[in-house]
Amino acid sequence: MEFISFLNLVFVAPFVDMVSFPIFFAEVVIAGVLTGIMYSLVALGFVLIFKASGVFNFAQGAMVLFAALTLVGLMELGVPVLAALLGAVAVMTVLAFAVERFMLRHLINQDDIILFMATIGLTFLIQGFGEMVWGSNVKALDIGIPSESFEVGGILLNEFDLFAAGSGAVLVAVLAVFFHYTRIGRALRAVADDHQAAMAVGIPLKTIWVTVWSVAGFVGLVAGIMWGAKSGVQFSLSLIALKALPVLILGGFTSVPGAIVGGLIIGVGEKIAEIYWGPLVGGAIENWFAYMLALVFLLFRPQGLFGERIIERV
Amino acid sequence: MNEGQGAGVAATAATSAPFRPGASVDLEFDTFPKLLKRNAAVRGTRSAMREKDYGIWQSWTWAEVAAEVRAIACGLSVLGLRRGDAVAIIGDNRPRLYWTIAAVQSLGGIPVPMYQDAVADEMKFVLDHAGVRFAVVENQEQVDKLLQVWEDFPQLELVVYDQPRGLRHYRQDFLHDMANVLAAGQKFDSENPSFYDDEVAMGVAGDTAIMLYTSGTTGQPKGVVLTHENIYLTAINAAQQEGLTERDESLAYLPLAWVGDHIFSYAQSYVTGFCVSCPESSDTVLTDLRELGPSYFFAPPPIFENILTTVMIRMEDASALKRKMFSYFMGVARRAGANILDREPVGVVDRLLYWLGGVFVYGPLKNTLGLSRVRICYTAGEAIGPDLFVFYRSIGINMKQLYGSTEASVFITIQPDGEIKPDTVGTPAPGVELKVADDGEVMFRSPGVFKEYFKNPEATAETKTPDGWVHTGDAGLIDEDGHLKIIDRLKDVGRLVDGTLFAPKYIENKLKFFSHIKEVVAFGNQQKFCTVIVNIDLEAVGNWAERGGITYSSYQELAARPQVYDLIQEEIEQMNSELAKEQNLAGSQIHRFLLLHKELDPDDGELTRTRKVRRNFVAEKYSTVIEALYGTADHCQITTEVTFEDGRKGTISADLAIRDVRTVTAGEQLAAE
Amino acid sequence: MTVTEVSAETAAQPNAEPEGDGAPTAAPERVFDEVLLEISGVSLSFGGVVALSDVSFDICKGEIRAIIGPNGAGKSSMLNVINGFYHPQQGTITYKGNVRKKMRPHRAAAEGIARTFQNIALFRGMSTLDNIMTGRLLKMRRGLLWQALYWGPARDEEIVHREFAEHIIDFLEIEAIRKTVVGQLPYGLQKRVELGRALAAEPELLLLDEPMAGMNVEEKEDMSRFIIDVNDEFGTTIALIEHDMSIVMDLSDRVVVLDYGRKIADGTPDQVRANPAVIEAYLGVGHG
Amino acid sequence: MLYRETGQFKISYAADQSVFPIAQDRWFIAAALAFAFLVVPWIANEYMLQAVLIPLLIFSMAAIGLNLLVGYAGQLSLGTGGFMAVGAYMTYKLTTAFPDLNIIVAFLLAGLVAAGVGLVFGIPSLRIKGFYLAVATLASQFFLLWLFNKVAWFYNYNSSGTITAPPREMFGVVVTGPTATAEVRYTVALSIVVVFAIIAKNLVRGRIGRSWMAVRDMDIAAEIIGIRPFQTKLMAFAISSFYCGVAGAMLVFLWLGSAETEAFSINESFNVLFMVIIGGLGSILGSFLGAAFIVGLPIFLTNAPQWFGAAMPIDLQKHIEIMLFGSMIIFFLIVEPHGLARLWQITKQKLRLWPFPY
Repeated sequence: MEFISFLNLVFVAPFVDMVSFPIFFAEVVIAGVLTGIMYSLVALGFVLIFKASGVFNFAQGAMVLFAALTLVGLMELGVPVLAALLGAVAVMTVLAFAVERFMLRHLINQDDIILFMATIGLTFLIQGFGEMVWGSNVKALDIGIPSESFEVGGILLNEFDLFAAGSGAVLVAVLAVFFHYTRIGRALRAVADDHQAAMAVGIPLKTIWVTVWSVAGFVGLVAGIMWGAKSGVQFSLSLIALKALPVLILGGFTSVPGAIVGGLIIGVGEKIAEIYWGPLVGGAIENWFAYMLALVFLLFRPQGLFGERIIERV
Repeated sequence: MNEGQGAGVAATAATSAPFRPGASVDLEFDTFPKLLKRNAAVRGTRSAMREKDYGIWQSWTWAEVAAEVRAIACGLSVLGLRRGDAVAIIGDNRPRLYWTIAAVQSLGGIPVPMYQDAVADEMKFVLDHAGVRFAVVENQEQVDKLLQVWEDFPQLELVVYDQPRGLRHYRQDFLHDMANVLAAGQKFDSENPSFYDDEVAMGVAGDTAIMLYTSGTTGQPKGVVLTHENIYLTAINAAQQEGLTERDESLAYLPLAWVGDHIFSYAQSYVTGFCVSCPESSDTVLTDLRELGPSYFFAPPPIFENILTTVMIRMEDASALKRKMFSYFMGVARRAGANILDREPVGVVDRLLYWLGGVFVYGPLKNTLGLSRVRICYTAGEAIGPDLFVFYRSIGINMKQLYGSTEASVFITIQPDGEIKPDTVGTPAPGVELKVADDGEVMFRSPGVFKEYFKNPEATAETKTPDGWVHTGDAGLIDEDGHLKIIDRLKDVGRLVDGTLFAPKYIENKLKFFSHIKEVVAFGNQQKFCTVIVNIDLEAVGNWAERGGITYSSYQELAARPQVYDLIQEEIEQMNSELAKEQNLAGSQIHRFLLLHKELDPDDGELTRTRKVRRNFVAEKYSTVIEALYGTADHCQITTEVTFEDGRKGTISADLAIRDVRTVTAGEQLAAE
Repeated sequence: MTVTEVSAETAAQPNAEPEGDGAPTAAPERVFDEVLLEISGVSLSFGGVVALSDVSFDICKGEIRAIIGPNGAGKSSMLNVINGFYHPQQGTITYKGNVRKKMRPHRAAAEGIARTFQNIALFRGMSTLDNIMTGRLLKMRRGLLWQALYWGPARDEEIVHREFAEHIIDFLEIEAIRKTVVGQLPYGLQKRVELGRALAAEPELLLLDEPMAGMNVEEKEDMSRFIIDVNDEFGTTIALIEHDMSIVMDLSDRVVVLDYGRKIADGTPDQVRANPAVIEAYLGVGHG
Repeated sequence: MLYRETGQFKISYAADQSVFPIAQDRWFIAAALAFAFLVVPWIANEYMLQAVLIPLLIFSMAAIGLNLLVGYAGQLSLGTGGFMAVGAYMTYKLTTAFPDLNIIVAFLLAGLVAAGVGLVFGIPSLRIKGFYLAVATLASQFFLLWLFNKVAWFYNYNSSGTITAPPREMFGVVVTGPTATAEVRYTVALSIVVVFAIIAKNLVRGRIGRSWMAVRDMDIAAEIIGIRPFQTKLMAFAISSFYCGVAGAMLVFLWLGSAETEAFSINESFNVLFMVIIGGLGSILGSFLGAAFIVGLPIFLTNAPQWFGAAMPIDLQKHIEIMLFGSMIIFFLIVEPHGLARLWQITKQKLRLWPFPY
């Protein structure tokens, strides 16, 4: 008897709920989509760097935090929003130069795992530095994004979320243009395929790295603004990186569309799971659900959503 | 140095050295098979032999060795070996070949070890002369060589090989796998348990123990017949003088056919019971040496020289600090090392510094070379450079020169502990009587004196006097302390046309002590002045050239470089000035030289297998060069035949530069001083 | 250059050919009648790319069988099919009388098929000895607990296999590099170690994918000698891919020729050499 | 220089394959062990034991476990904290349910449970490799911590949600709980670590270790010589998790005394991974060196300013410490990416060849 009711709770009731309250369900889905876009933004930074240099940049989360901290810090000093934005972009570019000069350059030809470890070290370094300069207390970020709620067809929407979704879309579009229509963008794509080929194009690896880290820093800044405006700029921002990881395995480490679609799937999936199944097990399953989802997915499609099928050769 | 040569003016009462009586034969164990049985009985569980094989040092105790030898002997007798039969033994240093020697001796046969690197044609003479019936060889390589000349030797009946690799499809019925021989021997032994013991008991001290062919710098090799008594007494006399015990360790890596190896790696082991180890392969001798760490070690001077050269080259690449430290402590060693080794008084500060040097340099150095446990280290075969000799002694290796010959079962003189002089070869070994004849020739009489040259009574009579004295053919003299000093081969000592003494070997050795010079042949007999043909040392000069930015792609190219000529000329001039100080030899300074375009090579017959120069052969082969040396031209054209490593023959020709060298006259010398 | 100098001459001696110089060795007639492996009608394609189409041939016990063909002829794919790395869409493989369907490579290894690779596939972080020992892994049985203690049976087992590995090291004359990490070895030696690893498994069928690629003449001669010796001493059946025709013709008992994934000839070296289709494939318009 | 190997020749394979074939190494290890067991407990003070040595040992244990997986079998894992938590919570459950159970036995049983959990989370390694697998292992980290947080059964429904080490005795001596002295806990930890380090060494030099390394170096070739990659990887996950589980149990029971899931957070996973990489992948010795480095560095950074008499605000000091930690790791990876063990190997090789450079 208990078993039947358990089956009911797990396999029937949640779906009944979904159908019974479609508007609520729609709100959940939309909330998921919006979170998903945020995830995508962070994941995008990972993908850019991984694609161009094969480095699994664990410090992307820290870069998000650092960018947001810089922006808030500059604004707190009385710098106007636009100037502060430019300042933050400049700081992220300087960071990219420093990373290339002091870290990547010395680690050429090392194993992937060594580079990966170095970016974890970088995470500590950036975090420590950011908090030393800007302090470690929670800061509110207000760059004037409206956050009024309104209703469409009975569904409650928030301007802020729409704005976030919009900027995410714009960012992706800009990146697409950048990759397809600029020389350096094309070189970056070439690098992803073959380092030698990229050299042949005539763009030094150094330039490519600095560029891609700068762009990743910029993407991090956008993500930082979104997350920061929503929940304040604080240490926990850097943990968002951890949420972006399942997005990556789902979407593939090298695929920009993968990062976006993966982000949406994870965002929506985790919201639905949390709302409809979470209470069954005491809640707070958001922390791991994304991973489990990605894992189960991987078992059936190891190359990820957009990866190519790997033919093993000997 | 010159009295010996002084046309017999010195004394008819030829200078004779102190005589110390040696041991006598233990009648119960007067042959090596009997000694083996004794060892199996008294130290049966001690290691007798080791071989690095399959990655570890496979070991055999004396009891196991005795059993193996017994089985091989029985197996050979099953195959038809009878008393007095000659058995050729060909191969690298492998335990089974050493055991075969003992097995053949057990049956009263005559083991004839042969150089494993000789080509088939070179083997012919010995196989024929010794009347070899059986051959026990290491592997396919040796089998193939024998098969090449098989048809020429009807008396050669069968071949036993140790390693069957590659021989599976050889169908000849006279080829036998050692494993089968052993099995047959064990079977025979179990059926005739007293056979082996009876055979061994039949042996007596006067029986021929072994026959060793001397390579000989001229003419055909001669088969030196040595009895059990010869070898036994010589081995035990030297062992007693040096205090060898069963706890010593030695590495057998020199050719089996060489008398030294037979004494050091076989006879002395059987006499004292120490363990002999064989290296894994010729490529790994240095590694194996380092692992094993022998306490009793022998090597001819070229090997020590190569080791030192490697040491110096490796040190060149060390950091500046290490180089400084190395040269500082080597200085300390030169100052104090030899004295400490000789137990002479040394100041406290030097003693302390030497101890420090031991921690930082000498100890690790000896360790990396594999010489840190060496208690007795012999060198012989030719003169060793004083620098070289002093180097090893100063870092605490008890290196000693000895003088010996196949005809003496090795030992004639040994440098006694505490009385080491770099330019002498020591005092007579126990049981050896020594004298210098009127014409300056060194002669000796000892229990080790060979029985005869096999099937060559004339040569025997020429070499051995009826009362047992043996002509060494070396010119030498005995100094006031009773130490023997060797100058040259007697027959090579000549005169310039003006009558000046010319000792080519002496000059050659002096030049060879320069690390850049590998081989020298000096000419001057019945000429107006002396000249030399020089082989540079490819490794040392090559290194020097690399540091100086001189490029080259081959030996020939390097040897033709003017800078290299300059280098060698400088060294020859340095020797000239040293020579000028020696009254009788000042006249034999070098006037002209050239660097040969190829390395002298045993495969081309220019060197013996023990790497001694065949003077007459070289003189004949390079007669055009020699003519040019005594002409006036500053270069000469030459074409020579060479044998490549793969056995093919070819010719190379070259245009060789000839240089004049500055000589020092007595007057200049005085002015200089 | 030091002590070895004295004995270097040993190594320098010309290694006379066993059959050479009128030595009265009669080369035994090589007859093979027991089929070890039979490939029949095998086709393999990746997506639209056809690698093998309807290939049939057999390998007899004890022979040296060469698979030759121009680049891209499907030779490596053939080896991959034999040792279970690729699964053909059509056709059957009969090994030791058992018709095989799908089989994972480790099963093939357990059945006695070992191989080497065109691009050396050694375990670069391990020593020569350890690499060869991995070839013995299949024969090792002791469980986790014994392994953890490294005592008693586990140690005995380890020693037994070490001894075997040492025999292979001796056989291939690689004593001096026993404990060298293979990543640091020159190419020719790596090839030799890889052969050693395959031999360690005591295979019945040994697949060699271009064992002499990239070697100099001397190394090729050495490798040929090892291949002959392996066949001779252990009676191992060998299937090899090789480009150097003179070596293939010398070594092998029978040759199968592939071109564009199809078999175009099969027979003794002499027959193959005379086959017009083969001449066409090699001399005709090259494809890569 | 200190090595004098001449004459240390091996006449059996057993001797040739011993862990320390060089006599000097054997003497050194014997001396070090004697010192650690007999001298340290007498001379080390409470701070030294509690703040330095005990965590060093515990993290060495975890690092050995992770090194087996990452360094030997080549499977990158970020879930160490989760497996350590399994060990800690299982020990807690076992020892509270069966108070008479020997605490060491409880550790081992908990380790076995951790091994089982590791086995399950190793299943993705069938299909995925490298970073994909690393990210997948994060699932275990988050899921397990969530589980121990949410399911009150694991902490016996107590209100605080923490697990606390109860006093347990061995041979009449209290080894866990508030009354256990640091000396006793140190000795117990040392014994466990020594035994398991030896076991790890035995595993990696035998059949299992060679299978792992084969899969690590080239999994396709490994499969073709007859290794079953999946079983091999799963075994690595299980054994690695066992070590981590025991380390987690030791962490709570021999060091902290009580803990929440926070003690096993993702940061701990990274810390252990740092230890493995800085110590040296594929080296048991490296695991110890790495643990010493990572445990010692913060202590050094905290104390160093005081030695120079420099005082600074606590939070600034904390930030500088984090920065330095990050920079040192980057610096170290640049200088010696193969870790302290390689550095030691190079030094040792130099000492063996002394005075020659090669």
